Amino acid sequence: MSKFFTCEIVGNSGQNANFKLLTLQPASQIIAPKPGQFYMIQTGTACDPLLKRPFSIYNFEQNHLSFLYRIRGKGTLSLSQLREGDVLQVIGPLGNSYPEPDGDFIAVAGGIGIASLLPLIRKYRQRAYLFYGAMNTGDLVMLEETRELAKEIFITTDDGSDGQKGWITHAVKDFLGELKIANQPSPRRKGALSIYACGPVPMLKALSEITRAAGLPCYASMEEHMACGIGACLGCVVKIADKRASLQRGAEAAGQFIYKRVCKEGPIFNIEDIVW
Amino acid sequence: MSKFFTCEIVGNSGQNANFKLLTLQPASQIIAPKPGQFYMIQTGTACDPLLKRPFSIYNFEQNHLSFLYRIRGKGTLSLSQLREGDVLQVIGPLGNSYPEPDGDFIAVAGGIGIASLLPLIRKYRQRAYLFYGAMNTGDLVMLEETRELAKEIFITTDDGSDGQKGWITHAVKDFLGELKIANQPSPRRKGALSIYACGPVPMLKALSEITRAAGLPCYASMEEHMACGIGACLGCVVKIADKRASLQRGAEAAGQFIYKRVCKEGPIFNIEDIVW
Amino acid sequence: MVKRTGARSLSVKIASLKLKNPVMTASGTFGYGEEYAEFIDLNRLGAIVVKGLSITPRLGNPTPRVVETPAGMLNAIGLQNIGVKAFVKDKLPFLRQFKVPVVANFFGDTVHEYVSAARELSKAEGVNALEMNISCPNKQEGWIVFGTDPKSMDGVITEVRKATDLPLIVKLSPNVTDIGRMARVAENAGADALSVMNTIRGMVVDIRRRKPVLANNTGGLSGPAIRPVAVQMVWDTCRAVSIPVIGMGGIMTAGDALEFLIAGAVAIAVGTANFVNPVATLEIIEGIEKFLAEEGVSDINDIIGSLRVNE
Amino acid sequence: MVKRTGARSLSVKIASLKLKNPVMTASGTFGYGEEYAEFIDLNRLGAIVVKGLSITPRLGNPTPRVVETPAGMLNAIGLQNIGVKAFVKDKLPFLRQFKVPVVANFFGDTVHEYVSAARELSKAEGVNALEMNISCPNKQEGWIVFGTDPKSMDGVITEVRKATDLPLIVKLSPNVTDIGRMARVAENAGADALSVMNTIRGMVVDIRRRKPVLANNTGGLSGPAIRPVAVQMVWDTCRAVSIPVIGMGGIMTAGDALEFLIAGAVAIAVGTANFVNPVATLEIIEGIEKFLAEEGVSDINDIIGSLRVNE
Ligand SMILES: Cc1cc2nc3c(=O)[nH]c(=O)nc-3n(C[C@H](O)[C@H](O)[C@H](O)COP(=O)(O)OP(=O)(O)OC[C@H]3O[C@@H](n4cnc5c(N)ncnc54)[C@H](O)[C@@H]3O)c2cc1C
Ligand SMILES: Cc1cc2nc3c(=O)[nH]c(=O)nc-3n(C[C@H](O)[C@H](O)[C@H](O)COP(=O)(O)OP(=O)(O)OC[C@H]3O[C@@H](n4cnc5c(N)ncnc54)[C@H](O)[C@@H]3O)c2cc1C
Ligand SMILES: Cc1cc2nc3c(=O)[nH]c(=O)nc-3n(C[C@H](O)[C@H](O)[C@H](O)COP(=O)(O)O)c2cc1C
Ligand SMILES: Cc1cc2nc3c(=O)[nH]c(=O)nc-3n(C[C@H](O)[C@H](O)[C@H](O)COP(=O)(O)O)c2cc1C
Ligand code: FES
Ligand code: FES
Repeated sequence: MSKFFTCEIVGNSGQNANFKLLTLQPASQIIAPKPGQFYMIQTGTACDPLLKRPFSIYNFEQNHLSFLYRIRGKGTLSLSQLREGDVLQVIGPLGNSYPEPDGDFIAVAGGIGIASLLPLIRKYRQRAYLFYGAMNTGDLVMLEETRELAKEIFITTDDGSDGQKGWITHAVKDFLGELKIANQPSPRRKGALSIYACGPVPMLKALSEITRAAGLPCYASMEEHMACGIGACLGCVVKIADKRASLQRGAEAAGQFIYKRVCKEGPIFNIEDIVW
Repeated sequence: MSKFFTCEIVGNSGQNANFKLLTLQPASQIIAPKPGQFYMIQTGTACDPLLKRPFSIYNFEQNHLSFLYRIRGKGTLSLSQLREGDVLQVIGPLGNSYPEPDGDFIAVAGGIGIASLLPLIRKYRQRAYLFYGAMNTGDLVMLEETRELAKEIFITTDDGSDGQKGWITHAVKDFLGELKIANQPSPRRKGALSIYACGPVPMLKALSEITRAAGLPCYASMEEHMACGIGACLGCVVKIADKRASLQRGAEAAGQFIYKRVCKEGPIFNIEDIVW
Repeated sequence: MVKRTGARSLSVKIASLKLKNPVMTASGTFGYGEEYAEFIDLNRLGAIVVKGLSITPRLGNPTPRVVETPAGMLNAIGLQNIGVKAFVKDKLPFLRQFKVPVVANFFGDTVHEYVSAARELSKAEGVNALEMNISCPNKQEGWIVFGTDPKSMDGVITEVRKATDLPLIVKLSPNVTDIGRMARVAENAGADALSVMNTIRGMVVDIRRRKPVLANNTGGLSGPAIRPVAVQMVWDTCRAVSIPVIGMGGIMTAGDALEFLIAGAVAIAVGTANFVNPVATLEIIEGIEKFLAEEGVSDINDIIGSLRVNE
Repeated sequence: MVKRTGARSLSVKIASLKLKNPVMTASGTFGYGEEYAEFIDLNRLGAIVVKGLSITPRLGNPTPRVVETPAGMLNAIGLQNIGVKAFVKDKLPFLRQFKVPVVANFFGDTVHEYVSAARELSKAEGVNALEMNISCPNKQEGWIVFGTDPKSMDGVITEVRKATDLPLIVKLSPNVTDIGRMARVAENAGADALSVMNTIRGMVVDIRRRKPVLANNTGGLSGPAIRPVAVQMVWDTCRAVSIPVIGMGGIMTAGDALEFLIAGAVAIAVGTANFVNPVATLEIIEGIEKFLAEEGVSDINDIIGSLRVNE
């Protein structure tokens, strides 16, 4: 089973004004993806758009792959114009996946980040507290499906058009605070409540402070411009704290970093290790 | 009514393995084309393919434009992958048109050249002797429609898989020869039997010798690589005998030429004037 | 950035030439304006730059003269043109009908031809500026391209400068190691402004026939494919000289045009895009206006050169 | 052309290096081979050229490091690499498993760094040739790019030549006025072969933020957009020198590869195409074989340099 294959488009329809769901039927048997993995998908038919674009697996059922995407620029626009019956090249599944939760867990989605988290929420049904933040109500998708899958859903929008007005990280912080007061959770219970996040960098950065303060493990799916998606171009790196350097060379080496590839060592990193 | 407009594709289906018929519904009222004119048609959705491609008008009915095209390279391949509902930019009608025939006429089509001649044959129903040459039977299209429209049809294929084996220009030559013997046409009758041709350069060149020998007027539709189609780039020129130079400067200036633009002064030229 | 409302000014200046907006046409892609008059109101353009003119008419190259490449095209028209005299007599009267500055692009095979063309064009009524195409081989110096050799370039610009009082725009070739250096040569030799850039040399091979597709073998690459190179060259040039720079190369949309303006170009020219979309120039003007409105900027000059580099 | 049947030979020679076919990988687009091993049988390649190596490891640039452009991409990876030592220790053993020549691409900031890297790599078991990337700025001479200045170029190649007995391939920069001249400098300084070409300098501007998209501001343009320029440069280079030339720049398909071979390249390298299609190299090898069969040519060497120019 090769990670490079062709697919026929069997669905490419709008979920609302901003999002589309792409469903692909691979021409051959393929490797099953794990939650958090992604695929590089062809978006045009000639040399412009040239590069494939990365999309998180949204669902895999009956050998069909589906992806939830947002039209942002040239590649996603081009993809949105393709139709059922068109054939695309796809590479995947790529990258690592969310580590298995140990009990209930918190999922923090910013905007289209929901696409990456849904397979996790779907796999561990009724175990996720989903925190879902968006610009406005039009940026929230897949809510019906999600309501069934998640244990509880907290929504915030920047403009207050749905859920609470404000940032999703505030909602997470409040929730963790209440939890502490209510349960006085032991470090072990706390450890069980791991956090998974996918969204824009400012959200992740704010979250990293909250989870550090709360002493909870947090895994974040990172985004970077990608050319290859398979580890060859070194285009997609993120700064990761160089623990070896800090250990070996002491304090003055703290803050030193190495680059890791989002497409290969990621997209999911322990949020503690990320140098913002 | 602008010559630059958008159209929705309402049909883009194969006539046989090699040819497709593209039918476009303009978004606005457009100028009616004349036989022999052409349009520049967008073939892709981003910057590759970049330039529009020239196609002769094949039919114009109920404000719908249709084009018969052959898949040759990148642009026509890309066009062939577009579907009903896709929207394209189009420029046209462009170029000059076939001069009106004065009575019956001969139409000589080489391969896809049929596309350019059909509007003429359709307009002057039952007045055309159509000579239609192709590589093989698979390269012949639209024969049913044509049989009704033309007075008589002569077919040749390079491999003899349909009609007579050989070159269409031989068939024209034979026909003109027989005509001469049968009718002893007066110069006037001859003049009435004008010839219209569209096809590859070797065919047109051979034809130019035949029509010169026969003393019959012949109008050929020429092809050249085009960038703009509207006369601006000077990419599409053909060599036209410079009569002024020959007249002014006598014999030594004979053979001199000027460049004329296929897209503007053409695509149809008096075959006598073309410098091969 | 302070958000401002009210009227937006798009007008810019290239030396003494005032343009109502920064959108010009690129030489050789707009004929002498006539062909586009049925698609757009020429009066709306910032300036019209006409097809390159030589003192005597040129036949140009045999065909194929153009071939498409990925996101671009090669051309080897061979500078076909009707000559300065016929231009002045037959084409200028048409252009004089419009209230748009006319920039006459010109070239020669020798310094003398350049000077003659510049002199004749400067006498003509309705030519508002000259654009000197120096990407031509110098017949008298072993066909070295004027624009790739600092000495030849200095020589020809110096002579042309003496022959005209019109604003003199020198159009640089990208086929050089250091465009900043060439820009300074042009500035010192008397150029009032620079156009950056001309086409990049390229070739396409017909693999079946084992021949270059273009009859001329080589051609000049234009279109979106070259845009990142052109933006870079404009930026390099703007940092090297203090005369205004006109940016061009692959501009298809207002967004593309703004890349050049932000990188420092005072105006831009639209070339290959005219072939793809005959109303491209107007869409670009409208798009720039819209951008200014969205960004709350009232004067295009506040955008020009606003690039902040990453440290 | 005489039509021949029977076995077709794809093997070519670059100096003393024998390749089973002319299809190599372009440095920086194929990692150290590992990533592609799950997509293709590396044994089928003509040669593997690894990511550029320096004597000491490099972190590379901040992100964004890549951005797409029309039919191309800009990259400013900043030559991130694990350094020669780690390459020899951790990566070469993997590559030695395959029966494919390994070409080590390397670079430096100073002549000394170039020489050290070349010397270390020449000692390593399993490195079959060196490819010297001279598109790097010279720290000791005001950051002038080695490959755009004939004197620096001559100097660094001459020194590296003394430090290695391996076939030495010099990779030329396209950002020069006259690539033929640079090619002759490299040939005279001791290069056994030339790679043509590296990326073209380019920039993309984020118009909302008024900043270059790449953290490094500028990057190198690669991909199909630059192919016509690369074919031209290969043709120019082949006419200037008598050492073999490896062609690259925008090769996506066998047809593209054949353009370079016909123009005179003895071998070709596939770069950006690997990102778009991880099996591109194999498709190209198969496509070249098919072309030879269709054309009735039994030896690829009969195709190489077969370009007939239009008069
Ligand atoms: C591992 C991973 C998983 C992703 N999963 C999803 C998903 O499930 N659904 C979804 O809608 N989007 C997802 N994205 C983001 C998606 O890849 C980008 O939106 C898309 O590549 C933008 O392409 P474009 O041509 O439309 O936009 P462009 O015109 O290229 O750019 C538009 C914007 O997208 C950013 N961008 C461009 N290219 C990339 C890239 N390769 N990676 C990241 N950002 C980029 C640019 O900085 C710019 O802000 C994912 C990204 C990564 C790295
Ligand atoms: C006035 C005119 C009317 C035409 N009418 C028709 C028609 O009705 N139906 C039809 O199928 N074809 C017609 N053609 C030809 C058609 O334009 C070309 O087949 C098409 O442009 C090829 O594009 P491509 O990208 O598929 O091929 P390319 O990959 O670009 O090239 C394939 C072949 O087409 C030739 N070619 C490329 N571009 C052009 C061009 N712009 N003009 C002419 N030849 C070119 C090339 O030399 C090559 O041999 C017409 C051409 C002209 C000039
Ligand atoms: C068909 C064609 C003809 C051209 N003729 C000229 C010319 O006569 N003089 C000149 O200075 N530049 C000429 N150019 C170059 C353009 O003016 C412009 O510099 C170049 O095409 C880059 O811009 P673009 O990518 O927007 O086309 C020509 C370009 C094309 C495509
Ligand atoms: C992401 C990336 C990294 C590259 N790194 C190197 C490098 O380390 N050394 C080098 O000599 N060339 C490097 N190159 C240049 C390529 O080897 C090649 O010369 C260029 O990309 C043109 O070929 P292409 O258009 O097929 O990609 C790199 C190119 C890309 C796209
Ligand atoms: S995208 Fe190429 S290394 Fe990650
Ligand atoms: S195609 Fe441009 S002048 Fe005819």
